[in-house]
Formats: sequence, C-alpha cells, structure tokens
Amino acid sequence: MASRVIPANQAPKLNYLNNGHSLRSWLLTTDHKRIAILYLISVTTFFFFGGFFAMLIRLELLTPQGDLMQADTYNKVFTMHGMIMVFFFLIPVVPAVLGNFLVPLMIGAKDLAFPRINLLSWYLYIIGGILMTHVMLSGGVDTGWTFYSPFSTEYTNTKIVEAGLAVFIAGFSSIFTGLNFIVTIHRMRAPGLTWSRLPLFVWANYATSLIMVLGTPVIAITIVLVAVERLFHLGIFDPRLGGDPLLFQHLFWFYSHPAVYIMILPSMGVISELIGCFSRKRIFGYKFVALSSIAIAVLGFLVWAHHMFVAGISLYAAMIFSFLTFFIGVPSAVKVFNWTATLYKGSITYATPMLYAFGFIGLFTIGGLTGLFLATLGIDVHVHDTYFVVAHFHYVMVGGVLMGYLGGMHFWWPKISGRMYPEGWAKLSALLIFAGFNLTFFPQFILGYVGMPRRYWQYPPEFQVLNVLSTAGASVLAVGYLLPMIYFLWSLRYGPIAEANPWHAAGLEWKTTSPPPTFNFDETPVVTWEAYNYDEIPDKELEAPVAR
Amino acid sequence: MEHAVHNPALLHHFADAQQQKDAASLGMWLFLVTEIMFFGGMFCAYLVYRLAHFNAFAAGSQQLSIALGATNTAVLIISSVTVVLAVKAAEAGRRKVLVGYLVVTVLLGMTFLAVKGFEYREKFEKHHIPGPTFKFTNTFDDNGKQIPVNPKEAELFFSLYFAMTGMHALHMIIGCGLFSVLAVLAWKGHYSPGYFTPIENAGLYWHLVDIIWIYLFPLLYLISRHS
Amino acid sequence: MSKFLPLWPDQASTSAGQVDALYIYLLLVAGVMTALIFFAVTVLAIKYRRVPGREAQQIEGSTILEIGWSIIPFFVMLTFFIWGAVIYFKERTPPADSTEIYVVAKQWMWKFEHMEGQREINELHVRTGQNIKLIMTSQDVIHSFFVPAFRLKQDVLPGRYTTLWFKATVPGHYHLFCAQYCGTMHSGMGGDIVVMTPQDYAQWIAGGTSPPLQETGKQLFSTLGCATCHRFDVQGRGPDLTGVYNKPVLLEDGRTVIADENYVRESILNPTAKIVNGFKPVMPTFQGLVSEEQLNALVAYVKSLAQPPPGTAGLQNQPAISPAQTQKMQVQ
Amino acid sequence: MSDNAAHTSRSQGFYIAIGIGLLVGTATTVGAAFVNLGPFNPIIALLIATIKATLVVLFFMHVKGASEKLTGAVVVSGFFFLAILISLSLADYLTRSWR
Repeated sequence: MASRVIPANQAPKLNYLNNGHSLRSWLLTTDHKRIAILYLISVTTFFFFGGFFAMLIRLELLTPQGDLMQADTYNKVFTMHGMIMVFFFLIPVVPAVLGNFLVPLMIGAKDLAFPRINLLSWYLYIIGGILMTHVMLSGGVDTGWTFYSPFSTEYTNTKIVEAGLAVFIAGFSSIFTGLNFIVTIHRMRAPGLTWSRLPLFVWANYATSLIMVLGTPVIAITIVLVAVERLFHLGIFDPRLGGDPLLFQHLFWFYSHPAVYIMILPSMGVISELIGCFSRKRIFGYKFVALSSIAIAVLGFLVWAHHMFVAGISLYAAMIFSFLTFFIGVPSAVKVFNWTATLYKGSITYATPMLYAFGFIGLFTIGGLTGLFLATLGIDVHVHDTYFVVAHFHYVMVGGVLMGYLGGMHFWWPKISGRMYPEGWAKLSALLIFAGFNLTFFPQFILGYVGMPRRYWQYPPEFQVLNVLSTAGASVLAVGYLLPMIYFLWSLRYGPIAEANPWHAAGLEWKTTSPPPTFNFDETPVVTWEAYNYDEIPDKELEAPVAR
Repeated sequence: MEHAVHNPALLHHFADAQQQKDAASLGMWLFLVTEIMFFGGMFCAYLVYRLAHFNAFAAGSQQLSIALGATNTAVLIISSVTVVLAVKAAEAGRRKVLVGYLVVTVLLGMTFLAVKGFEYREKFEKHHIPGPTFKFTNTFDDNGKQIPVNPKEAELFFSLYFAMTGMHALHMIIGCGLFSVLAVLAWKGHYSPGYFTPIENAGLYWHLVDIIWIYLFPLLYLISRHS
Repeated sequence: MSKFLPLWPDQASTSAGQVDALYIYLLLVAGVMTALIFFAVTVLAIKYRRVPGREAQQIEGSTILEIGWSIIPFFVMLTFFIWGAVIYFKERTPPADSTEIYVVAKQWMWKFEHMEGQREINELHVRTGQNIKLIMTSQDVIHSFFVPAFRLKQDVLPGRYTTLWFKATVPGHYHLFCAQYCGTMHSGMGGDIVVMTPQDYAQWIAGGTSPPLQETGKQLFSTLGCATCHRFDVQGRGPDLTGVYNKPVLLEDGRTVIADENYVRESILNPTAKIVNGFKPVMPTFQGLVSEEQLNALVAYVKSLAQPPPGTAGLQNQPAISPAQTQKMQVQ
Repeated sequence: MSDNAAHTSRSQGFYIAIGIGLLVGTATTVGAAFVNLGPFNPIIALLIATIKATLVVLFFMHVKGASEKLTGAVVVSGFFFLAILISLSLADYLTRSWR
C-alpha cells in the first residue's frame, strides 16, 4: 500500500482528536466522537475482563473433574463473564462506540441532540463498571447473569445488591443513549435527509434505541425489586408469601430477550454498510431491510417467554410464545437474503471489513437457524439450559455482534483515527477469529444435544473430547481478538495516513475529513441523493487501498 | 456563532431555537415512556398477585386509610393545576406569578409526602412493614364481616404497597427538588417567554407522577370496600 | 452412545424417538438453508469479484422476492411450530394410568418417594413400559429435572408442584441432571435413572419396608387434626374430601377450579385463598408446620380418596382425567 | 413541527375547570368503591382513573392540540408496550389452571 504521508510543510487540520490534549478536554468533552472514544477504551477494557473469565471457564472445562478452581469460584467466574459481557460489553459496544461516533456524522448533524446527557451516559456506564469491578474484586456474584429468584433473593450470600446496582446504573446509561439517538434521528437530520434516505446503520440504531428506551426500565425495576427483597424483606417474588419466582423471569426476560436485539441490530446495520460499500451497490431491498429492523424491535417484545418453556408456565402460554417467536424469524431471514442478493452483479472486493461481513452472514445464519430449534417447543424441552443454548447465543452474540463490531471498526478506523490499519494482519485475524469461533462453539451444539447442562463445573467424562475441542478453539479465538488490539494501537502511530474517503464509500460520514473536525462538517450538508448511491461514486481502481 | 448572540440558551449544535425546543420536548416524552415502563413492571406484578390472592389483597387494602389516600389524590391534582398554571405564567413571562406557582407546587408536594409519612408511621405501628416483625391478624372489614387471610399473603400485599408507593414517593421527592431549583432560577430571571423549556419539561414529569398516583389510589386503597 | 465422542444421546423413552425425528427434520431444513446461503455467498462473491472495467449493476430490489422469502420460510417455520407443539402437548399431558412418584428437590439432591413407600436419593428406579408421572417440588431454589436419554426436562419450583411424565423403553442407567443453576454444587446435583425390566423392578419394589405414601398421609391426616373437620360420615366444618381430586370445585366467589395437586397443596398451605362455596374460611394455615415430604403424603392421601370404592374396579382410573381432556388426547 | 403554540389557547379558568373535574372524578371513584357492583367495581375504578389520566395527558400535558403527531405516538407506544407486558404475562397466569 502506498502510504499517504502528508508533506511536512502542511500542518494537520484541526480535528476532534487534536482539538485539545488535556485530560480535562477528554473527560469533560461533549463531543460525541470523543465520547465514542471514551466508550471504545472502556468497553474494550471490559471485553478483556470478560474474555479473561471466558478463558478461565474453558480451562476449567478441559477436564471432567472440577480441578482448576473451586465450584463456588467457577460459579462466580461464569457469572462475571456473563454480566460483564452482556451489560458492559455487548449492549453498549456497537451503539455507544460506533453509533455514538457515526449517527450524527451519518445524518449530517453537529452532535447528538443532548451532548451533555451523552457524556452523562458514559459516566453512568463507568460508575456501573467501577461498581461491577468492585464486585468482581471483592468476591463476585454467583447467580449467573440472570439473577433468578429465589436463589438471588434468599439463598446466595454474594454481592447481589451491589451487582444489581451496577447493572441498574449501566441500564440508565443505555436508556439515555437510546433516548439521545431517537431524538437525534428525529430532530437533527440534515436538510433533505428523509427517512427513506437514511443509511441502514442509522435505521438499525433507531430500532435498537426503541428497545433500550422501552425495555431497560423493566429490568431496572426488576432488579430494584430483587434488591429490596434482600435489603428490606419486601417479598415480591418470595414463594413463601405466595409470590411467584416465575414473575421475576417474566419481567427479566421482557427486557433481556429484546436485549439480544439491542446487541445484534446495530451490528446488522454495520453489515449493511459494509456489503453496500464493498460490492459497490445499493442494498437490495433497502426498504425491507430498514423496516425489518423496526419489525425485529417490535416483535422482540412479544416472544420473551420462550426462555421459560420448561419453567412451569402454562401449556397454552408456551404455545403462544412459541408461535410468536417464529414471526421474528422472518425479518431476520429477510436481512440475510437481502444481503446475499446485494452481492449479485456487484463489484466485490475482499477487504477486511468485507471478510467480517461474510463471516457475519455465515455465523448469524447458523445462530439464527439454531434459534428456530429453540423456539420449537418439543426440541426446546430437551436442549433448554444445555450447551446447545450456549452455542446458539454465542453464535448470535459473538459470531454476530462481534463480527459486525470488528468489521465496522476496520471500516471506520480510518475515519476514527485518521490512519489505515495493516491489511495483511487484519485479514489474518479475521480468518483466525472465524476459524477459532467455529471450533469453540460448534462442538457445543453437539454437547448440548447429547445432554450437557450449562453452568456445570464438572461433567460426566464422556463429554470431555468435545470440551477439549472447544477449549482449543477458544485459544485460537483469543489470539484472533488480541491481534486487532495490537495492530490498531500500532496503526495510531505507524499506520498510513487515511484520506477522507479511503473506501470511496457512500454516506455523509465520508464527506468530511478523516478524522472529522469537532463539529463534524464545516458546512451543514444538504442531501439530494438516496442512500448507497454507488452508481454516482467513482471507484478509483488503481489508487484504492482496498485491493492489495 | 452569530445566532448565539441573540439567544444565550441556544446550544451551538442546534440550527435554531425551535429545533432545540422540539428536541428537548421529544426527549422528555421519551423519558416519560421509560417511567411508564418502570412503574409498569410493578403494575404487572400487582395485577398478577391481585388475581392470585384477592382475599388477602382486599384485607390488606382495608387497612389503608381512604381518607388519607383521597386527600393525597386531591393534593396531587391541585398541584398539577398549579404546575400547568406555572407553565402558563412562564409562557406569559410573568416571573413573580411563575415563582409563586412553583413554590405552591413544592409545598403541595411536601404536603403529599407528609401525609404519606404519616401513613407509613401508622403501618409501622401496626406492624404492617414486611419482614420478620410483620403481623397481620384476621380482621373485619367496615361491615363487620370477618376476612380471615393468611398473613403471608397480606405481607405480599404490603410488600407491593411499599414498593409502589415508595417508588412513587421517591419520584415526588425528586420532583420537589426539581421545582425548588426551578423556582430559584425563575426568581433570578432565567426564563423568558422565548425560553422556558425546563419549566415545561419538569411540568410533564410532575403530571406523569400525578397520573401514576391516579392509578395507585384505586388499585391499592379501594379493593373490595363494599360489603 | 459412544463413551469417547458421543454425537447422539441414548434413546430410552417413548418421547426420545419423537423428539429426535423432529430434530432430524430441523437439522435437514437448517442444513439445507445454511448450505444455500454459504453456497450463494461464495459463488456470488467469486463470480462478481471486482474486475477492472466492469461496474456493479444497481438493482433496487424486488417486492415479489421479498414477499416470497418472507412467506415461504414462515410456512416452513409453521411446520416446526406445529410439530413441536404436538410433541410438547403430549409431553405435558400425563396418561391417565400413570404411576405417580413424588420428587422433592433441594440444594443439592433429589429425593424420590414411590407410592409403595420406597424412598430414594439421587437414584430413581422405574420399569420399562410403565407410564410414570413425577410430581415435583423444591424445598429451596428452582431446580430442573433433566434426563437427556428421555429428552425431557421440567423446572422444579418452590411453593408449587410441576409435573413431568415419561415411559422408559430400554433398561439401563441414565444420567439425571439438574439443569437450572441452583448454587455451589449445581453440577453435582445429578443422579441415576435406573430403568429395569418389569421382573427386576417387581423384585426391587418388593424389597421396601416403609408403608405406602397414602398410608403415611392418612396417619398425618388424623394426627394433624384434619379429620375433625373434613369428615367422611357427616358434613363437618370442612368439605368432605372423598372424590374431590381432579373434579371441579365451586368456590365462594363463583369461580370454579379443578382440584388438582396444586389446588390441594394450596388448600393446605393457604386455606383462605380459595374457599369452597358454602364453607366458612376457618381453616388455619399449615405453612411451616408440615414438611414437603409430609405435604406430598397428604396430597397423595387426598388423591387416593378420589378412587372409587373397591368393587367398581373397572372404572379404576377414570376420574383421574376430565372428559374434555380425554377427547383432546384422542385427537392426538 | 412546533408544539409550543398548543397551550396558549387555554385560559386559567379552563385549567381550573379540568382540575375540578379531576377532583370530582376522585370523589366518584371513592363513592363507587362503596357500592357493590360485583365484578364491575374494579372496572369502574380503572375506567375513572383512565379518564382522569387522559384528561391530564390531553390538557395539562398539552397533547391535545399539539400540531405534531409524534408526541401522541410516543405516549401511545409507551402504553402499548406496557399492555404487551401485562397481557402476555397474564396469558400465562390465567391459563395455568386450564387442564
């Protein structure tokens, strides 16, 4: 790649990164791009915490006996893995990092509607995170990330209230982010940027925000009720008072099922951007892809009790929820079909972001289809709470969300940092992640069907071979995740300088400089074109840093 | 920025004051939706348990004072009127009237909280606070008909009573604090007919807290009062 | 099942084959879909890779295609739903002639009580060809009764009964797991389901010495003083319990409920929750006074009162199921 | 776009009248509670509460007359998703004893 070094006599343009270098200018910033960077750093930190716990889990499961750690320790390890990954990584990662950075840029706004609330969101996240770290360091929690009552309310001595408070606070961070996005997308769009011209990433973040605003308060109150049950003996879920532990599960999953769409929808948005750019085409069936995001957000609220088919809910309710669950398969499938159809008659290049997009389609297809297994009542009774479920949601959350996130990070890294990442290393890590991921989680489908329950510290010896395969895969996966961390940091100093639009991509974010100035655009753009107008954007073949 | 000179309250990233106002209003309404869902979780729990333990809920309900509950409802409704009149005063730029209504609102809010505190104290004396000290003897309703209940189920009713009214009272406390600050700022002349969004938004919040109480009152106080 | 690399669980119950059949169907559909997507993406990605001089052709989309690939998958998924729901319905509807076994789960063990009086811990002996209905409750947190070889699972909750039924087909030892996370030794809360031939089982069950469960219940019924109000000779202060089980009961507030296990259980622990029409709410609660095992014995006793008196043996099992349900099952 | 012009048209007397209406509603709901209407007691109570809440939303919170539909849509969606939470939860609780 020809490095584009700026001539020494040309001073770098003032941008959001070099506009103030003090710690104060970062910690008190209201610039959505700087807040995105703050999130990037903190979310990455939690990812490595969570990943550390994941490795501990996989190491313990190398052997059937519980030998690496005590049972209680193991229980705390998988609980902390779950809580950190769900509440402090997967939920904020794409909206709060990429969404924060890109939504105002993509709609031609100077900032989010409420910049100070945006900063408040980050501080809430950090306070929740510090509290969770405190819980982690001072003994942990052993309920699993699901906090099921009455185990959480009565039978454990671990720091439920503190962990609950951490999740509660992080929840408000997420509510405020969602609220901010909705208002921004409604009120701050550049002149001419109608809803039907919005990039699909913005649509996806809008749908995600709806879930954040509508769902998160319910888990907030549920956690409050668990906390007051522990602190003040208000026995809302206590079976001895006639309370119903299943009500906890209803309220919990009313949020926590839609929460998986909070995680996956923004990544789906990223994939739409990537596929459009690297096949040089408008997304096939733009309207359907956009509306499918909204459909997923709404339908996502109708299916929660499919987590409770064996929990003791009524037979008829189980049938209703199973039936409704299949509806949500439709918009998810529509997205996959449209992405595939977009490739048709495209002009496709295999830059790293596109590799991640291919990986996403593959892994999400498997994750989504195995979701149908779990929605099918007769099958779910057998595989519920087994490693089949573990494999399924890792295919969606890790295979889906992380593929989308990393694809997006590579795609927008030049915009974020002003530098190009090293393409060779990036391709290698993408392949490592794809291979390592499948080796880690595919055996778990088999493990689940043959009957290994989840959250097991020790297991019957016949399950060992599959567990060893899974642990081997996890090691590959770990290397795959460390590499980008290293070369992104490397590129900050040594990467070639990126131009404003290195991919010749459509979208307003590429019409400003890399990195963008503090208020994004020197002049508010006026939009007169549809999204993904790749027919109007010349793709400079020879100069493109795409093909190597 | 040239327009910033005209209106110091206009933030730089908005195109004009109208856009800023519309954004603030939409943001507030979305926040109210989160409040609806927040209390909604408890309303859902209430409905489920009321269906399952109707007798105990009726018996628990009859331990609450309708007079105090109705008084508080009236106090909140009047405070909602004063809030809406405060917004009107702000819109008309009548600073002293605005401050007056805000102060009255805070006083009404505190009246509500005082009555609530009085009720809580009564619950404490009657050992109706859930927990190890909870006592609930079989009681008689207003017509002398015996309603025997399992004290455990009655405890469930009071758990919900305290969770719901407690969370509501917390919102009232926040509201009182909010309006106190706004009263001071209004006194200092922060608001004008061109800019009184904080007053409007705080008013929306107060009305929502009022609406929640409008539902809490019949649901908690008025179960099966007839013979 | 291979002990080195198990790829498929043992099939040891009547439902195992049904679940596996549906699973194979789903695997086939999912496999075909995955293959199609992978194939399409690979082929398109290679065929339409960037070639100098060739530009991408913009295609807006196709409403017909969109409708097609929304509706066709939906109908395929509908077959999943229907097949799955049919299996689920069967799994949740115990046959009338089931032998009942009471299960009490606690951190971290399973306790089983056979009607004949045998008690077991972490081991359950059953015989092939017999419909077994488990009536389960938990003493503390939520557990889950999971036997992979039967393809069955049901959470076990504190404060109420959940049920599960199966018919074992192949003698052998099978894993019993707790599938709902329940604390420190969750992974140790397993056991053995010992499926025996009818001959072996008869021998095993005859080896017990404890009295049958309803006998224990009968004794409790009199020592706890239940019999002073619930009389069988004349109308006492409480309803006569003969033949109550699984029959509709008219309540004071006009509702009608079926007197199933959970109703009997609730009536002991929470007598005033559902008052039978014509009676006064005078019964004290027995919450905290009886253990889960004693409760099971009492419930078993009340249920035994539902059996018609000896001599009408032909109708032995009839009251255990309502006519409406019998119809539903025939539809199955 | 604008919804701030909405409440200029309402007079002080109008707001006080609505307030009195709400107080009357409160008195009615207390009175109705002491009359035996069978299953209609809770229905009447909730109906009156809903009327009161609607008055507050429409007039005090100025949704009525707002030139923009969005505010109304936000309110309605809030109650819609709450209704989903409650109705689908009850779909479980009300059918548990159905067999």
